[in-house]
Amino acid sequence: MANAMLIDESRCMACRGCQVACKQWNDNPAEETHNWGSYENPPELSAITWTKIKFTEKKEGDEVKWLFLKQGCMHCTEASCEAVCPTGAISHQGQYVLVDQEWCIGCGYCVAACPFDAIHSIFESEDGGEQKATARKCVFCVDRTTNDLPPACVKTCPANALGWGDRDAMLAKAKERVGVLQASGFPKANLYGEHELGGLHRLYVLVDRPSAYGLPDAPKHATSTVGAQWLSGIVTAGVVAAVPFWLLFKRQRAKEASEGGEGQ
Amino acid sequence: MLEISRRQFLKGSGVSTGALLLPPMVPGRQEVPTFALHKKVGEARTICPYCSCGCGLLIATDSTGHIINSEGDPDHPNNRGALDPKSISVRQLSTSPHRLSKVMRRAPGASEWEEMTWEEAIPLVARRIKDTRDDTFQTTDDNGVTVNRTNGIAFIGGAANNDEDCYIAVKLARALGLVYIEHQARI
Amino acid sequence: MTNQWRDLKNSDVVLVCGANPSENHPASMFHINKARDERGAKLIVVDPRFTRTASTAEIYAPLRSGTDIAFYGGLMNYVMENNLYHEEYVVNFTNASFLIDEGFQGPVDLDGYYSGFNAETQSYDKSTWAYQTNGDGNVLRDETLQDPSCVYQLLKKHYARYTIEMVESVCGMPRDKFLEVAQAFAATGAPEKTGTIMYAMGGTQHTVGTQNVRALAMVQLLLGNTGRPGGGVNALRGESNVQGSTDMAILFHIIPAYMATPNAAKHKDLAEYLEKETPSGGYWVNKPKFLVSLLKAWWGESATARNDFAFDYLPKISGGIDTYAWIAMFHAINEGTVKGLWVMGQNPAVGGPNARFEKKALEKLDWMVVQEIAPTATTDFWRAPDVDPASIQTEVFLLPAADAMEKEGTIVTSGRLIQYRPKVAEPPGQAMGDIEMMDLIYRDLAKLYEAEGGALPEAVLGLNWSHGADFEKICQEINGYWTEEVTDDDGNVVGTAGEMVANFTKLKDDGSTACGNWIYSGYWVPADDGDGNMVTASKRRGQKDPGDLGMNPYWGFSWPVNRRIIYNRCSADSKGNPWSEDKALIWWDAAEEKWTGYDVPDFSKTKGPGDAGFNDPFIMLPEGKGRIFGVRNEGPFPEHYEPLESPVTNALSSVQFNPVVKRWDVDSGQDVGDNIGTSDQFPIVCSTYRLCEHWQAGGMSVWLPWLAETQPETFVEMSPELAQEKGIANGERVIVSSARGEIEVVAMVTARFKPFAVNGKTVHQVGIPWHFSWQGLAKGGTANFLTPHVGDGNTGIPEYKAFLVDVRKAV
Amino acid sequence: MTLTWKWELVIYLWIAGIAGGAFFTAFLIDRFTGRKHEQLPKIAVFTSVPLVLLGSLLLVFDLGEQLRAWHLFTRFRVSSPMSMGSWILLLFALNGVVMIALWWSKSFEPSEAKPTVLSRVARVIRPAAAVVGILSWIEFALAVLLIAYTGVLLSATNQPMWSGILLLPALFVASAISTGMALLVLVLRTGLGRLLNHLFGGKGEPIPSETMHTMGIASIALGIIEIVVLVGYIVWLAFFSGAAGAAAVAVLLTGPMSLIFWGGVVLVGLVIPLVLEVVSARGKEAVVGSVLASASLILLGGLFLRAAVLLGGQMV
Repeated sequence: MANAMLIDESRCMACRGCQVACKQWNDNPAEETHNWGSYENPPELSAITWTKIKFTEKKEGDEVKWLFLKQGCMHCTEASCEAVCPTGAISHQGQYVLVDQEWCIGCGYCVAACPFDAIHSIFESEDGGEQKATARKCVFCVDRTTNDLPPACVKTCPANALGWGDRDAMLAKAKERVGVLQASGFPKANLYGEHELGGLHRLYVLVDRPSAYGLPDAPKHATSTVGAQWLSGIVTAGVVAAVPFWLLFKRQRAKEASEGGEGQ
Repeated sequence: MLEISRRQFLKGSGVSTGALLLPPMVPGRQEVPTFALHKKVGEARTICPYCSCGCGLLIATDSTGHIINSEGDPDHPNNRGALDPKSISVRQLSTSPHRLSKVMRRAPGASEWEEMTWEEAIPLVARRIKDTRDDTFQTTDDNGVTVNRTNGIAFIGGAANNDEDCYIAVKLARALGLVYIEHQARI
Repeated sequence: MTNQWRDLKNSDVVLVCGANPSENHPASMFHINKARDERGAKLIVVDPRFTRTASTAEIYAPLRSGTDIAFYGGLMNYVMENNLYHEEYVVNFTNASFLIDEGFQGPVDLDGYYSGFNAETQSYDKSTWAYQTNGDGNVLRDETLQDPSCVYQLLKKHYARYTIEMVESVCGMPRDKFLEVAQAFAATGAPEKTGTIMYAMGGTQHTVGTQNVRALAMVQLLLGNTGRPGGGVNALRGESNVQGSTDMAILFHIIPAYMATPNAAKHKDLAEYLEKETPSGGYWVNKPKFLVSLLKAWWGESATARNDFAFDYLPKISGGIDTYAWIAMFHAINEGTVKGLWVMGQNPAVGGPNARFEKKALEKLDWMVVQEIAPTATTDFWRAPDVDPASIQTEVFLLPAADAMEKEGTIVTSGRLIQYRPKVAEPPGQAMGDIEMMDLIYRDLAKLYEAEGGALPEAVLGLNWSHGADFEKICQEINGYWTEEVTDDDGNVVGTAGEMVANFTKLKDDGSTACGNWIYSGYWVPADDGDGNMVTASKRRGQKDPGDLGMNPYWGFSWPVNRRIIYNRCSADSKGNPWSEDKALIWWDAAEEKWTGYDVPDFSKTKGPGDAGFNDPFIMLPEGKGRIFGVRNEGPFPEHYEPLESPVTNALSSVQFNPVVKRWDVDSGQDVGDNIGTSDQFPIVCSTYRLCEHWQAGGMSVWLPWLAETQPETFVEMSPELAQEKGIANGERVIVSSARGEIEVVAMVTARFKPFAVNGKTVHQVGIPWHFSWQGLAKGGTANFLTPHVGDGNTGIPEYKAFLVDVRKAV
Repeated sequence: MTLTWKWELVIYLWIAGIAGGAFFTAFLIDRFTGRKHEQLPKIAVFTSVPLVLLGSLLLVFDLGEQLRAWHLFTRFRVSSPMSMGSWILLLFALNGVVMIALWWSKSFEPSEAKPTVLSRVARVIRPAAAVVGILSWIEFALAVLLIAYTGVLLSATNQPMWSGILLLPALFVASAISTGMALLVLVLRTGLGRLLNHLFGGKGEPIPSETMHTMGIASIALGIIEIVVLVGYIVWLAFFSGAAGAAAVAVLLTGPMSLIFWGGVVLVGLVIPLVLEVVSARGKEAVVGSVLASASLILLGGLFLRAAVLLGGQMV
């Protein structure tokens, strides 16, 4: 039985209790920020900000919509971070995708590979500089959730927009909610995460297209084309690059041979 | 002095940069191992000091009485464990290095505080109150009605204080004859 | 709040107007969402800006700041025009059927004024604003509501002018939006439906703040929503214990539990006070018991029948809000009348209106004592960035205080629920609880008066301070106790000296009881927690919820007498039966001949059908009826007036702004003074408000890194239209200026703000959160540097929510 | 935005490409000219192995936990280009070191009178020198993988500028070969090559000028190939990679990377060298200064390309 987090964005009111509850439980310090013309801060997830609300404003005719997205690690079934991790420090433990902090070397590859920008390895040091460390991200509060406590963010949600439990049960609940929303003026309501990347363990009820929230409509596994990429490199080396060499130096050789012949 | 450096900012977090460190794991496990809670959830129950919803809090402290965890009280009917960002932050409210922790006096014209003890400060405070009260006390008004008041001292109270704090403050202020008594409810 | 937070789940329609629960009372959304999930309830948000609450609402309708009365007036007009009011409720439970004095005239007749206006004193002679009575003093009524002099007909006539077109042109609320809101909310006039109105400072912080609240309370009476589950008039109180601090009367005009502060002009002695302050009917007839018990609590042995129970030790005021209330008090500080200021957890340099003025007034003080938990712009006002400490002669004492987790106490929710807080953490360094430090101060004062004498030393030395800093004893005093052994008529002992009274019904006016706050009486005595355990009432944690209405009667203690919904007699119809099964709260049990149900009846328990006053649910009022016609300083029905600073002229009458507000003009024309701006210089409407991530004047939030991270600094929200007009881009620094001063902040350009079309004119509105100052990790311009020194006509609450500014790009 | 990969990785990708490209070029020239340039692969190995080691150092330096770098060599993860790359890097360097050792042992002329430790070592390993031919084929294969890897590393991600774009490995390979050959040209033209040649018992004979001339032509061809691939890459990004791809193009062409892109990649790395080379190739004798300049600029251009793509890719 795999658990999943259900995030009903039609209920989220962006109070950001989840954002701070995550820091509180996981003892993550604050980031120094400035207002950049948005309620949203920190501007991005980071090694010390594992979940946050992304604010998106959208005008639909005369009406304005304010969309909130609770960002964080999706614990993908087909996890890009796990695939690209060179040391195997990132692994599935049941549905959890976890980084072994004792084994991770902090190369940052997972950071680039994540389709959701959910994992990071840069820390701000006390003097304001940056330092690289092991990769950190949402762990679904694994110490809580394996001890029958809900994740800190789920527990704290005053809007009741978050749920935690058996994935099938969460899926059923999400689908029911999507149905209710579609019938009550949100024709674009949809469920995100059921099939993406083999099934996410964060399931979203959205009232608009995923991309309207800043989610990839079709998230892609980082190494889905890696074979073709290797091939591309090798073919380029072999065909595109070697061919001119072959032509030029063959010609030189031939010329040398003929010149040599003439000279002798 | 008044600028907050990066160091102070992080220090104010009251936590180290060492986030939840997971122990070594065997990759690709189907069954999830049980991880030990990295800190106490807390048993002490109190009520949030921010808005008037009166949500229940669970608080855990370390051996010195400093808060190491704060989250919602799942048994509280008002919030059932839920909390907004402020309520969760009571941990930093209590443990902040920016909290006032010393009795201080600022002398007239001075540009800095001077630290003192309660034993030094309280007699000075009582003296100022008494002198001003005695100097400005009105026993009767122009019509000869007993008014027993002072216009020389004003009290402004907080709306985040406990009932009993407020009660004692009002009792004391009225007994001293204060009529300028106001607080957040007015503004 | 008349109701409880948890009761929101019983609501069919939740109208939020002048509040922002998602941001400022997030836990309420838990219960609102429950109502939406379980009952299909609708959430309606009426607000000048599209807030985080609006983002999840079923209906959002914009409204220009300061036009609530026009909106509610339009709503009442819609309800009456379409006969959607709750007739049985209105006829039986309100004063709609009461006939009003023939001489009464209103704005319809007098171009914006009510009868009795005195232009010189800027006040009303209210003698015509009265009920018609017959020879016996009984009020004349017309239960058919047809008499042109009856309240209902006067109301109808008054609000007939508040047409949909008028609402649209005054409020800038599109017609279809208004209709959507009106239809949805008026549907709660059906007997089985209830709707709640949630308001907060968006409603009250106006020169017509009291009348804004009156207007929405009238809506609730017309629709039969008050006193019922899922209904009510729900003020979302701004702070964790502003309810309690108000109950305890940290206000000039009251002493604990809502009794008037003695006034030299009216109350020369105890007898005169009791005579004038005790009404002829309603529960307040018991006021003498409450007052004498309070005096006994305060002056103990020194309070005897012979000395009027030390009534004279209570200082008397000589004036009202224009003399003593916040703004007036800061004028008294400014002019040097007040020489010493004692501050307990307050921050006027950030939170006060025209804060530059109030901050400057502090410089005139001889001394200031501050009990505080963190540095604020007030504690360190003498070294603010714009002042020279050497020029300020104020002596300041800073007493470090324990915060809420670090001391014992009780606090009261917006729903009057008293809850106990144990000490759960250690205070830092020398910090201690406010009670402890005030105890130290009192003991030193007593020593000084003992040794030196002085002004009226009896009041100080005679003060009953036997509790010292003992928390338990203080609670017992607030709860009330017998001062001596008392026996009933049959000679049974009902109380022994020092024993706590069970509740305020036991209080006496002969000095045999002492009680620090009668409405809290019962909060500290053991009570059933629902599982048979006797636990101090405010400490109870019983989970049982009979009726499943969210009353949770075994959790904590809700004043008065653990009543969860006040005026709950209204939850049953004129026969005493529930209006509907799912909202049955209390009802008349004919077999048992008493009121019963899931809440403590706010009514005489045995008063049955046929008894006089069976349909008088509002027991604190002499007439027992909800006041649709209710006297306030500006008139008995709310009338729309523009804010003192407004970009438009009043479309409803030639009276531009509330005629009874006091206009201050100290140092006007100077850089720091009581300046009022005009729309030619300052064409933009501005509101201040709070953010979910910060708290009030910042002392409890701006130093917290997690909160500073989420909202690091002051900003001003404005529409893209205004930004374009002013050449401002999102995220740029801008200067917002008013007649009082200017601040530099970050511009947040957002479609959530939209210009209003008011009477054919485009009115821009901007908004600024007011938490910030130069102190803190999160900081920035102080919004209250811009707000005006003008207050509501009844309460003096400053007009923070509607004033004029201009915006320009910072260079 | 926070950049996870900064200048360390930029330089690493750049020099890894140069190293692989240098051997690739040298090996092919030697083979295509009928083993007439045996010294070229030797020079290439001798320059690329230190480069690869330097790159590895940078890579380790960039790690959050540098002391755990050895963890990389406890797993062989085909799905992770970085794991593959680490192994390739390691094998390329090791193989290169072995090749150097064998070449050295072949050319080592021990003093008969006084056998030293070195001479004993040389004598012991000399028999293995027979496999150096096979090893250079292996080194060639590793070089191809190495230069491909620098591109694959980036494209097996989810950054819009890199992810899944087949022309990115192609671009990096083209640039690697181009810069690798530029390095060779520099080494050969500055006499460093002759010095290296001596080390292996060569006589320091110069590379025939015809070869140098052909290399100049090859460089022009590579430059053109690179331009074509670069244009293809940009077009692919701009028109076939959705809004994020377009945003990535904006970062390169008009955004924070525009100066590096237009000035560094296009002008310095491609246009100027091409012009110089074309001018140079028309003359019978190459103008040494011009050749050196264009080779240097090509090398710089490679650096700018890595910088633009690596840093810019993290800004989308």
